[in-house]
Amino acid sequence: MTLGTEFAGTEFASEVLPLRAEGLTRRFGRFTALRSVSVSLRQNEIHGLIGPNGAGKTTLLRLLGGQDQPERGGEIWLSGQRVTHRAAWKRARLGLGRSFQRARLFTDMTIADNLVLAIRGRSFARGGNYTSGGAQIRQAAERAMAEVSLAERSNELVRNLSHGERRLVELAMAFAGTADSESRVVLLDEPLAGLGAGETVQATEVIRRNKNGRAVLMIEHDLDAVFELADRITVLIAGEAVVEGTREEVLRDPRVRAAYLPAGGADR
Amino acid sequence: MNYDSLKGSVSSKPVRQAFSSGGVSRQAFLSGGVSRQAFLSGGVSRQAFLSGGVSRRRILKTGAAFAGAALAAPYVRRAEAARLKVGVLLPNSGVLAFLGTKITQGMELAINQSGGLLGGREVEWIRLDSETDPAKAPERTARLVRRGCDIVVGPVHSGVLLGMLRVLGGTNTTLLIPNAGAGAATGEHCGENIFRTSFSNWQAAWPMGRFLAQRGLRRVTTMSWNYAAGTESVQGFTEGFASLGGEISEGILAPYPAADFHSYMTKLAASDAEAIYAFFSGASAVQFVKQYHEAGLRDRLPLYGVFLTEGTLEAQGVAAEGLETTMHYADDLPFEANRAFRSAYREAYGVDPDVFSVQGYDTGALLVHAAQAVGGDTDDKPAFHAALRSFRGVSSPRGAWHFSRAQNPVQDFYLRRAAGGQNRYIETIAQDVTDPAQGCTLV
Amino acid sequence: MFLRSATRRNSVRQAAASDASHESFTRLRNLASRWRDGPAPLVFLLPPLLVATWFVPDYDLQRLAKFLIFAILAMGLDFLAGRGHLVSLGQAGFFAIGAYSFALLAGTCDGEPLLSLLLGMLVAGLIAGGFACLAGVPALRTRGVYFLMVTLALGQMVFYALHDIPLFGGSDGIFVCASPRAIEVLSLSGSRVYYLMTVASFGFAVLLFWCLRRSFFGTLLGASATAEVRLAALGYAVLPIRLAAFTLVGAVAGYAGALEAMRFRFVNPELATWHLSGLLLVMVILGGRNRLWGAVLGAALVIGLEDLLVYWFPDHWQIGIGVLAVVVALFLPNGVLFFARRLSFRRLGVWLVRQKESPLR
Amino acid sequence: MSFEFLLLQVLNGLHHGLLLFLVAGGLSLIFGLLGVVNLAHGSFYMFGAWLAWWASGVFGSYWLALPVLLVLVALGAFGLERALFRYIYDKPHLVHVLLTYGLVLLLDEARSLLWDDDVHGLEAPPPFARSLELGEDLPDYPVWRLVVSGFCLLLALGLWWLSSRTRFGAAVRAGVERREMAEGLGIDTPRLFLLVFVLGATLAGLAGALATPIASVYPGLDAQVLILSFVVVVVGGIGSLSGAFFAALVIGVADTLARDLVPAFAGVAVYLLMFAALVWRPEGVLAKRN
Repeated sequence: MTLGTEFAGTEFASEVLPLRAEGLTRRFGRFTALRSVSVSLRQNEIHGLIGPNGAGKTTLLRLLGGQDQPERGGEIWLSGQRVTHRAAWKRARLGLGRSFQRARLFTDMTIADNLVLAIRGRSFARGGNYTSGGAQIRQAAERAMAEVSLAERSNELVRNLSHGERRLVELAMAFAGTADSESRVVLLDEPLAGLGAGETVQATEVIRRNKNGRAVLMIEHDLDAVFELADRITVLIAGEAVVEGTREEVLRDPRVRAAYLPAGGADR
Repeated sequence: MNYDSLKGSVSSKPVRQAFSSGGVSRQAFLSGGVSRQAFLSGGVSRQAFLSGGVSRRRILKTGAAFAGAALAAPYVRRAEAARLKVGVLLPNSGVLAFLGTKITQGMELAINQSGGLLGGREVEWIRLDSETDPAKAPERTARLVRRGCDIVVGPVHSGVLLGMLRVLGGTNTTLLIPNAGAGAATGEHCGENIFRTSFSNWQAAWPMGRFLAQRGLRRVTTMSWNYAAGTESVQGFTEGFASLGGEISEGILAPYPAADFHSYMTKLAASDAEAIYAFFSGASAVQFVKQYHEAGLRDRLPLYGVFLTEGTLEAQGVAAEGLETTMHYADDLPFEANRAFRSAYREAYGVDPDVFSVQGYDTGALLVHAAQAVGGDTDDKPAFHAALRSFRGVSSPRGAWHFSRAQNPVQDFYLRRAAGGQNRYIETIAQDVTDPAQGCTLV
Repeated sequence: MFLRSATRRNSVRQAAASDASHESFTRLRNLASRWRDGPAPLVFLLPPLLVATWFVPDYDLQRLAKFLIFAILAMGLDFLAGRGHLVSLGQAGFFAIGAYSFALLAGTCDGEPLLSLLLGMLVAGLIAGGFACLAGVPALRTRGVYFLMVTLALGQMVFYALHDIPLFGGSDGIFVCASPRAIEVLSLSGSRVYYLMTVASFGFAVLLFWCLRRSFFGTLLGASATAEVRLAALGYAVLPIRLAAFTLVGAVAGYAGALEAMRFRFVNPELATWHLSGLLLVMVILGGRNRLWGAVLGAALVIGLEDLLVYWFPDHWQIGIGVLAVVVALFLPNGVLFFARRLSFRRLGVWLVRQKESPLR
Repeated sequence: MSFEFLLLQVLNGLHHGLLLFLVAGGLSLIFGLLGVVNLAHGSFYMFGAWLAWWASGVFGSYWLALPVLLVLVALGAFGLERALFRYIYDKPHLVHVLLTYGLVLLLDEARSLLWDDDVHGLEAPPPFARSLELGEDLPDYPVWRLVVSGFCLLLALGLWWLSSRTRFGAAVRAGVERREMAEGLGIDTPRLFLLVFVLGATLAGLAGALATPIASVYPGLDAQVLILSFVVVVVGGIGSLSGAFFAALVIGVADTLARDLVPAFAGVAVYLLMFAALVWRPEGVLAKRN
């Protein structure tokens, strides 16, 4: 257990964590999707969130992103501010970016327009009005498109893109931002799902490159990518955070091996 | 695009059929959309019909004005014809449609009986559906005026009447109202050009009020829909009843349209009045009378009313037996004119006439009389209106009547009892009743 | 979209470079549709409408005024339902609120100075907008078919309020006292001045909705329709965007109501029936959704057809409108403008084949 | 306001509500399962009523006319579904409103061409043509209203049994929850949609036929019942029969009492109730929270 997590609960934590959540519970009727899960992200770190299907990963992300509300007692802090019951758009303005499991993009608009909307949404948070900073935003948009090598098709309607390309646009939107509208905390919901080999490599590179200056929480089933990218990993099994720690600690933990990794599968 | 030429070609085909069938059948007249075809059998000469085509020069002039207009306006401007254009705005759809039909039949019969001409001129009927929609009334009326009608007949519903008055008030287009009883038409919005051949809501209820007071009743409950005609009728009844010491124990106004009256029957059953006065028409009259009968209130709380049994006896059946109402007409009025009218009507249409047929018939007779008096020159409005005012309705099925200064009929009102599908005459309870016409400048 | 300047510079360069492949065809089509979506057609429509003031007889001017009023209403509904997927079945309610507010505010019965009339109409629009805002806050919490039902309830509430409350003159309606004073210098009678006001209002409405569609606000409204959760996750509060649109369109409907109140100087509760709201939807769908000129085309077709049918078949004119609605619903769900835009035989074949999965879902 | 008076008013309200349930129940299923905003549902009620009057005249007895008219309404609904509705299930609600708006106009014209625009009455059928005396200052209560209320209750029970105890019912409820899931489980949805559409329309026609002896037939019959049944469907929760049942009773009583106690605002009150229900609990005030 590294220094950060021991002092997480107390006031004088060494530095304010970009995102911290304590005791998040969510019940749907009699079924408990999450039972008092705590997670905290650190600056310049990628935090993997893995677990079998139905473990509550997406539910956790919806609670952190503001798309859903936790049961009483759960708390969420975003760079030190309590946001447990804040609406999603308020959290976005505090620098929270996210991508969605099922790509939800503005299909009637071009790629460029989607990106500009994403950037402008966060830049508006710092008092910039709709029209100012047009040039700055456009450059940021072009930079983001270049990163996912879609720059030359910026006028293409998103409706005409393939599934893989749409995932890349989602990724670009999560990380895009001008100097004052950087997303400081990014939640990624299976960013690599359904990508071709080349696209997976590209996406992984994008995530790694955008790690600095941000705290990233990534849900992913592709364990190779997770173990390659993630600095810390939390394992969710049946709604509970069973293990949390660095790559090595997680691999050594017997519960993870029993519940998740088939015998012999993990000693790569 | 100008529909003028199109209209010419399309409409002539049905007309030829109607024309070739040796006379204009009732269906052709009622389908009415084809305005140019005369509806009378005798007077249609082939030459007059063909010469009425559209002159080329007129098409070009109007076509130019419309070149850019996005809206295709069916713009029928024809060379002046000897025909007398009469506009008709009655309902063909909705709850009051059957009244429109009866009025049209009565009017047609009257004009047919006098040779089919008005002051020697053939008549060109231009019919539009009022849809019983007051919001469309001004537009439809303006369209009739636009088509060159200087005489307009209609409407049935009082809301539509107010819309018509808005367009025709203060103009020299003559308006003949065959049914709508709103007091305003011969009250604050009366005018030289506005004549009514039916009755005002006040006029029909006032005699019933006096009659019940004379019969010795002291406390009566009133009930009607919560709309202009209803409130005016109740007010007329109250004035008549109170003038002889009667007292209204409760005034119930049902939100319009009410289909189920049974909850009101519960209220009426508990009322301490000696009788009830009700004003409903059409479908609501059927529902109210039937449900009143089923509630067994007929003996406990005698029901009197106006318009409750007009044209609805067949639908009400046994529930309406013995119901006493007042109206300016009874089916078996002992006048010779009434007997002649009823046999002619039954022979022409195969159905018995009702009060709406009578009002249509009188409107037709009024037109024939006035057109004859001015020799067909209805454009000379003062003379035409004077001729209309001089109408004495001597041969009217409802008995002689004439116009008051506010140009609303001054007529006798009869007590009738519903028996065997007819409103049977009992006695004449009020003679030469005149509508007070408050606020009318003519009075 | 709002990013126009960047993409235009971009597209010109690319159009030259890339071959006549699918991209350039799409771009040319986008440019053409952008022209069609812009106010340019006004240049062809306004002059004849203005000239008509002096040549066309009063009755037909009044009918043109009716078309212009319904075009304004339909454009508003198209911005709401076409762009924002907020399908409202109660627009006639705000139309009637505007008409009645104007009727009750109207001053003396003889001719009114233009300014006080204009003020009266704007106030009527504000009142209707106020109601739209008040009702919108709760109503916009619902989505899809529930929103349709909420607006139906709103429209019916306005109808029964106007019908039953004595202040509003019951089912027979009220006479309106206001009408524009004649302008002798242009030899224009009161009713022709009124017609000019309607043409001017129509012109402003076209410009207003053109700007709205191009604005960032318009883009956000469109975005809230296609991916609402995503928009929220990007930092935009969705409810205020929709509320602003609902209020604005309600105010425009109220302003159009004031114009209608002055047409015959008579208002009646029937202005608020759901049949009128239904007819407005027919106009929007018939013309072509999410197109600036779709709604205007729809209004012209429906009103022109209704006028013709009522005149030629007074007994059974409803059949015409009924058949029109059914045919458009089954075969032209994207409206006439969509069909016209794609009218080439090769495309016709493609369209007929692809009719099963229509692009609008 | 004596107690019996209130009791009788509530009874009237329940009668009004039960009749409303027949129309709203079918509409709710069509709305919930087929996802179709069916403005033409009132026309089935109207045709049921007019056919009842016409067939009673032709066959001389109401009891003979009833089965005939139900078959005719069912055939009409079958034809409409096959010809028009099955093409618009996957289209947006805007298209539904447009199609059914046109249908309302066409069906009204068909009624005007088939019969006429007059008002026609119909006597209650022989064994139930009398009224029950309830006491001195209470109106007699027509037996036919009790028969109709009883019949509607029976139908409600039948529908509840059909919905909760039969495979057909399970398929319908599954379809309402998740249409794609239902298709996945091998439910032949086109046939199911057809059956539900015809069932809903026939129920509305039956309601019209039952109401004829009370309200008689006249043009414009469809509009009166249509909007009120939408209120019931929405308050009860779209697609839920039990919701529609309780909502119909509540609204029937509320509408009856409001007309009596506060006439000027009766019309507004019903729609205020609908507005509030939609805003407070969009998926239906009575629906179970999932």
